[in-house]
Amino acid sequence: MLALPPVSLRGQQAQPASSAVSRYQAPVVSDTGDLKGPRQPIFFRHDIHAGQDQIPCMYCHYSASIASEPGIPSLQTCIGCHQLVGGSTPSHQAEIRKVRDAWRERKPPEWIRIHALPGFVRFPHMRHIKGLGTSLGVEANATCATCHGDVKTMPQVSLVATLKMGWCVRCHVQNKVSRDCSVCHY
Amino acid sequence: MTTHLRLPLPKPLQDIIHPPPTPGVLGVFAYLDSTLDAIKKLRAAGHTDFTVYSPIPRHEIEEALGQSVSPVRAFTLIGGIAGCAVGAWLTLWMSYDWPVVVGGKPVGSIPPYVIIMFEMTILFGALSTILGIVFNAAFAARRSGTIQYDERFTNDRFGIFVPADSGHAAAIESLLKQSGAEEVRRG
Amino acid sequence: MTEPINRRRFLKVLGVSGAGAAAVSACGIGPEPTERLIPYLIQPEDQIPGLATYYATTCRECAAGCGLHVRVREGRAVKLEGNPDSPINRGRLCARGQAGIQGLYNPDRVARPMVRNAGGAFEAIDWDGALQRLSAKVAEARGKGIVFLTGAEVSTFGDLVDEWMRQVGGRRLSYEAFGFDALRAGNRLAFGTSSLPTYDFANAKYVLSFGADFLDTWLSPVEFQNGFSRAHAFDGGRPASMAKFVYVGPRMSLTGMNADEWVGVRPGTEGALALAMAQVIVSRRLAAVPADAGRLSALLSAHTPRTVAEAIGIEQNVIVRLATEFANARGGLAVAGGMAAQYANGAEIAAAVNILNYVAGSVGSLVKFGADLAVGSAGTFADVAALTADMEAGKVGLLFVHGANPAYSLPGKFQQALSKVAYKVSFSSYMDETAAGCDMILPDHHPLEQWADSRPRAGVTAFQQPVVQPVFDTRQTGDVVLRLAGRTGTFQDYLQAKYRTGRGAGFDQFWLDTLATGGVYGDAPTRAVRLGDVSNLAVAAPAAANSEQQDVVVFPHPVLHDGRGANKPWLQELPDPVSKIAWHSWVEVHPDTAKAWGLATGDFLLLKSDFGGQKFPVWITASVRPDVLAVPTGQGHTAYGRYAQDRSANAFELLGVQPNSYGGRNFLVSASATKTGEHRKIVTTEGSPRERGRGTVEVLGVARAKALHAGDHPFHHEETPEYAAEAVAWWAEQQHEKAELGDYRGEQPRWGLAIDLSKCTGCSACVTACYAENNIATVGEDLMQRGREMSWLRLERYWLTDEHGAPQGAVNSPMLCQQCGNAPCEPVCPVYAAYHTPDGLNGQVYNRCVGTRYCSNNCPYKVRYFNWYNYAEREGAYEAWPEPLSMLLNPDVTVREKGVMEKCTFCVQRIRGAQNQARLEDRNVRDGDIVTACQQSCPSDAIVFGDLNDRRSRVYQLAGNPRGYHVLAGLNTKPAITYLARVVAQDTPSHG
Amino acid sequence: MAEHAPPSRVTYDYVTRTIARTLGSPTRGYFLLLGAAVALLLVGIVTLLYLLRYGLGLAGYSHPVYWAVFITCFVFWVGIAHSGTLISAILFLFRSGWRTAVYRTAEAMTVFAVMTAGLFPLIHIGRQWYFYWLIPYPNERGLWPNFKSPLIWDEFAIGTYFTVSTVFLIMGLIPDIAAVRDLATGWRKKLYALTSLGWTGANEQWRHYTRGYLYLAALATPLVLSVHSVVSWDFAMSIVPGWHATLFAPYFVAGAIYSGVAMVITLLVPIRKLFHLEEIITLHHFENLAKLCLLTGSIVSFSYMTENFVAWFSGNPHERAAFWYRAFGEYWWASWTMNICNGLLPWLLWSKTVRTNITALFVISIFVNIGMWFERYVIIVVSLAGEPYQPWANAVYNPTWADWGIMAGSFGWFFMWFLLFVKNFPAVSISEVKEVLPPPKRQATRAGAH
Repeated sequence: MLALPPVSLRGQQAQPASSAVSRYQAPVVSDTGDLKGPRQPIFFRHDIHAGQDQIPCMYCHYSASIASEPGIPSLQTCIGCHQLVGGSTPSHQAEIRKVRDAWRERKPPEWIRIHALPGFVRFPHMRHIKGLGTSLGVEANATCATCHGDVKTMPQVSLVATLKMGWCVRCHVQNKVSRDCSVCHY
Repeated sequence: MTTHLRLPLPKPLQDIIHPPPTPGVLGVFAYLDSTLDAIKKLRAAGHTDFTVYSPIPRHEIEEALGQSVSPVRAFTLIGGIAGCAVGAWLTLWMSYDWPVVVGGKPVGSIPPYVIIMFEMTILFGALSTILGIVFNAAFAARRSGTIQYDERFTNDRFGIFVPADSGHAAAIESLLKQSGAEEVRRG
Repeated sequence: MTEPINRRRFLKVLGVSGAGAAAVSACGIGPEPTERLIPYLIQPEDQIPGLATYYATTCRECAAGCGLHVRVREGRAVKLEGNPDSPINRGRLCARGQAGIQGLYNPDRVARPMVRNAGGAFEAIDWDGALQRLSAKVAEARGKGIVFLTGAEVSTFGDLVDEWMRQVGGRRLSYEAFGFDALRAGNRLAFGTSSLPTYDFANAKYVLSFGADFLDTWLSPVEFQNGFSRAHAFDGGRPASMAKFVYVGPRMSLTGMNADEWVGVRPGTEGALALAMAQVIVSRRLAAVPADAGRLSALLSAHTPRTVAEAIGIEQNVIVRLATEFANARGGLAVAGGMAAQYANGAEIAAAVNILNYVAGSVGSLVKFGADLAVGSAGTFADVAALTADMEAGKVGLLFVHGANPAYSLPGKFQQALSKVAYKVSFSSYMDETAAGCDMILPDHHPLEQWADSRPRAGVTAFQQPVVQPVFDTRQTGDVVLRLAGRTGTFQDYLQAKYRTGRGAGFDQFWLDTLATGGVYGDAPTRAVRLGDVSNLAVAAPAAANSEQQDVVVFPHPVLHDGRGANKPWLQELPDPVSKIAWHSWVEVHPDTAKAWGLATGDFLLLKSDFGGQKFPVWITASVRPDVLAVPTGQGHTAYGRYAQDRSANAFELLGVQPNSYGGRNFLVSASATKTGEHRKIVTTEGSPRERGRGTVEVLGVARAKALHAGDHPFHHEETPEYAAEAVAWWAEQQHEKAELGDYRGEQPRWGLAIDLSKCTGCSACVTACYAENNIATVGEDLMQRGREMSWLRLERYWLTDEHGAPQGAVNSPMLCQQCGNAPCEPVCPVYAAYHTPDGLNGQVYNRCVGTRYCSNNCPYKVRYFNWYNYAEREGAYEAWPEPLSMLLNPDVTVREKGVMEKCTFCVQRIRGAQNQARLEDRNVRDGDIVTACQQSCPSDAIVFGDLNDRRSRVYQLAGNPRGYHVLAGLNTKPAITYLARVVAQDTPSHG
Repeated sequence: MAEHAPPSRVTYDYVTRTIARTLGSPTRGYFLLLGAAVALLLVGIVTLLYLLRYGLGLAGYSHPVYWAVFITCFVFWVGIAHSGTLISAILFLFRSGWRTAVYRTAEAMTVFAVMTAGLFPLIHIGRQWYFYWLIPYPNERGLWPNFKSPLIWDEFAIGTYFTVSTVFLIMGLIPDIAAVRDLATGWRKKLYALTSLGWTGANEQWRHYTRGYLYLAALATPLVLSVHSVVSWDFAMSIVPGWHATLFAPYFVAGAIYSGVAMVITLLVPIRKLFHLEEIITLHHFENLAKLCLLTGSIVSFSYMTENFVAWFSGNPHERAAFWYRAFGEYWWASWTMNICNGLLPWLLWSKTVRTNITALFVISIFVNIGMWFERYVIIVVSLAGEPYQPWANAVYNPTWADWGIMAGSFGWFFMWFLLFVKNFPAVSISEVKEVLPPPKRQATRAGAH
């Protein structure tokens, strides 16, 4: 319990499977006004990263498969690539510049939370990825979509599920897993 | 000279609560026995469709009119049974919809549910009884139309209204008079 | 454990994005989800969001030096647990240790360096400015007397300070309010060595304590309790178990209350008793007496039972009996300390006890010189008294105080002296009495934030490493000293340099291993000692107090100790194990005395000694001698933060500041006691002190217990007649057949506890552990007075009495939710907030609870607690976690809202955690995977958790123990907790 | 007006007018009473706001006393609510004539008492804003209440009782409202015309009305008995010694009627005086009420004895401890108040002189009310405080301003409604009082009612 293996390795495990997915072209977003979901401090495009570039979810949200919290990728993770990747179009460059500035000023961006559960609910991510992965027989990326929607095609992430109890319970019943209260509430 | 308060109401209600006026003769009686006397005479004369007003229910009047027992009881019975069923369904279905064990008791344990069933029986029974009364009374009102009425009937006077067109009115007036009506009105 | 340098870097970075850590883990704190997510700048390798990381370090709440495992979530320390690798506490931890984390996140910490301005008020100053100013002061104070006062510091830091003091021509003193001067003097008298040996309780066959409170405050409580419970518990550590324990002293302490027999001798006559016993042993050849014992004959012949019995105040046949039992046990261990070592003749008493051990042949086997305890080398009280005098005389130009609070334990006197010192500097993390009297405060890191080591005992070196980024703008005193000494590098470098010598290339590996295990653990060879010349040992007791004067015993509070615990709400709210009083101090008065003086519990008694006077509310108890009054220390602070300040009275006020013959301090004073007429409602959790035979606790005589065979059921008293009981059982079974969930038949686990009352000492470590693990709110004095305390786990202390009704120890029964199979609380809940989980717990769904409180009314164990107010409300009247205290909240446990019921659920968050982990590894949960907080902390291993459906589990074995019983079994609640009856030495135990 | 002088002063007309007079323009005294009631209600409301903001901690609760004054008041008011339906329904089925003069007051009292009682479960729960979770309504989470919990039985019983007794009251009112409608003028005439639902007293109306009323009475009778039995099971179903007794249902029902009748007396005495109804509500009525008191009172005191006897006879240490504590523990004063007020005082009613002495009856009824409040206090608070299972958890509970504030509010709430009622609707049944009078006849036979 004292020593923990470097987790980024585990995160990679999802990678090969995802390469099976056919190549996806992220659209050029001219008007961001009519996109669903809240406007983030940096216009981070999941559709480009996860969809077009096919970066597995677990690359950035590495702890999701081993811990209850998915975690927000540290700025270091972004810079890791964006030290070199500067962006193709001016609009992209502008956003990437924000990342670099943040890194320089050592001031991480304050993302607006989209998927939030009340304080009295426990949602162990690893357990769901594990469970869904085994039952659906799909690799981790697809399991994420069950709750977070097809982020791969979302220029701006928005809530696709209500995240209300009834929604959770329905899924639990369908997948024949316990709906005992103390599984989530304690 | 009816005292009914006229309220603007939607069409169907309007007809039920304020039906068109019915022509007829109204007799006002001071005494119960004279009222009964008049009733007997009227029935003898072959009148059936007349209305008797009284400040209190008197079984003599009912007897004289020879009314059948009110159908309200049917409502009570049906309501009661329905209530009991609803109670049973409510408790059992809800228990098994999301089964939870408490205190090592079975998920659907009948003894406690009997209480709910009982209460629902009473509740539904009572409500449908009211429904029955209102329905029947309103139906009666609808049938007899708007008829003459006197404010004293809720105080200390008895009254009989006999619907009649102008042709028969005179005969009825005299009949009521001789059986002791202190006042007879035509309308 | 990953490479430490990286972790240091992470800790720095985390400081920048500390809010992020809080935010990420905030789903668990407060009912509302967080709005913004602030990521780490750099992800620390060993910090995974949602996973706890454990760091090994050392507890510095007392000098014992127990090893710690600190549970860290997202950069916040959330729980302290014992380090299993440490030979001292073997993975256990006492209440004081648990509460250390409340010192770390204490809202009243000194947040930044302070200096007294012209107006005499403290004002903030930056570190560089402060240090410049200070080095100037040091320069000008050279020659004028520089003194560095520390707590018990046997460590590299101590060495560094010594070095520096030599450099600037000053001297270092170490001060502990409750020193062990008498023991050291006694050892010098008896064996010519002033070092403190270690005591092997685990292998003792008979324990005889002369006032030594080795379970609560004496030397190394956790270690000793662990050992003691092995020796004393029935079928504990070894086959021939159940060593009898006799306690000698004027009052019954936490330790005394665990004794099989209490010998309430006259204060100061313990030595005479010891010698008389030795005399019996020698004269009757009860033991293989060492050859050189002949030199004792003169001394012993002067102390025959006949001659001393009168003075001691007990019959001589008792003395003979004790001596016989002690010697025949072949492995009797006698220890002197606590009160006995705090009389004017404490040294002689200690020596006498040494002699008793010596003639019984225990010295060398159970009393091991060589593995000496660090506290043995601390300064004596005399040194401090001398210092005070010097300060008075203006012989001290510059005073540094670190890790000690003499202004509190030497009230008045020291403060005056302090004012005479030209310039004084405090390194305290809190604004305590001493710091308040200083000119400059340079707040030290909390022990959990700093690098350090300590040598609690010869052969053992315990390491401290920072487990969190400093909460405030504090600086490690080691760094400050290095800077002042004009040396480069940090204290960390200094420390590493010390251990690098002679290791060369192997150092890095050594360092990693050490940090992982928490220290270097070795055994020091036992050193043989020879009996010195004791022929003219004078153990005579001091003259008894005259008629209008009263003997007043001032004893260390088992939880607040010398007052250092008073600023931690967990400890303030934790009822004293004996009196069950919390949040204020008291004076113990014997019922007879109370009757004579017309006192009722709660009346104030004004105690006036020659040195000072204080008022204490009376607690009437038979656990103290009629001719003695006893008051605890720890309360009555004039500073030290919101939780400690202006609370009740400071018992140190009664004590003198003159060292006695052996350079110790007298804790027995004679004082006048007068009833003031004032009255208060004492804050106690005690309802009825008598168990009244209601089947809450069961007690067996040792003979009867030994006669039990597997399968016996000595406690089968159903309240219902047999036929009815059968009917009920049958009905219950029918019910279970029909049950669809919560199947008790083995497909599902049935979590259960076994609690061995013959091991439980009532030390209350489990209570604090429960507070820490489950985010239980502390409600404060007012609400506790109204019975609003929330402790899910409470310790019920029921007196055991002898045939005369005088208490002979007590049975302590930890009472927590029994997780009944047929739980009365469940069916009455209208919304299923209380229900039965498939794995046999009484689930309590906080967010479903509407607060009808019916469940609590229907709970025969009364272990459900209601949130009367919103204890989590920011700035609320009853806020339990004022910033930054809220950082220690456990993110895995919901913080309960106003108006909901809460209770123990066997640390369900740990159960689910283990299940998740097991699922992740495609296996089942193994026995021992899940350890509840109470079980983890219990120093005497009295609590065992596990699956009752698993026939191989420990708890299953224990549940089948013939001593096992269920509380209120007659109610057919089918509890999941099996209590194992307390076993006592006398054969006809009466508890009533 | 009638040409023939009535045989006695009390004619149909006299009855109508005397009772209608009670609806006359209110006096200053009436407004003072109403003002007092509203003031009390405001106290309650303010207290409630405090409770909502800061939490139930403001009340005197202390572990293990988790139910106290609020639930005491709840049971008290439910109890009060019982005599109404009893008098109107059961005595109706028994065709006892004397009920006609008093049953309207009793029924009104019932309705308002239930309204009051119903508030307490809402006030006393920890998270009042979630009270609706006790109602089985379809929700997104798919959760339902626990029908095994006596509290849910309560909810259904009280709910049903409130509905049925309200309906019952209104039913009885209709002919009377019609009567006053025909005397009233101005806005009141409009009001009554509306509320009388076009009642004329036609034979068709009477025909269904009388039948329906009979069945309602028949339904209400078992309901009365069930409601307080259910309330008693809140306690009897638990395992708390002092609560857990099979005796509870009949014991509580008797107690409820007892307190209810006492309250009826307490209310009727001033009404009779203020509205000059001496001719209609006669000593005869009071004596009958007193007899009812005596009967139920005796049942209650017998239950007390039984409880204690069983506690001793069972040999169960916890039961014994509980009842010993009740009599001689910290709360001895409460239990002895209860014993004296409910057990001893009513025995005065054996003497006819007391039964027929209005003042005496009034005083006794007040004491019975006090006694019955304390009975609930003793049962609830003392049984919990004396906690015999875990001697360690004993505690003494003391009410605070919050407890008293809410209790005061409940009285204000009750009396406000009651006062408004008696001024705006006939507090004595007009038609039914007439029913027991001899009907006017031409041959002046003194037949009287058949």
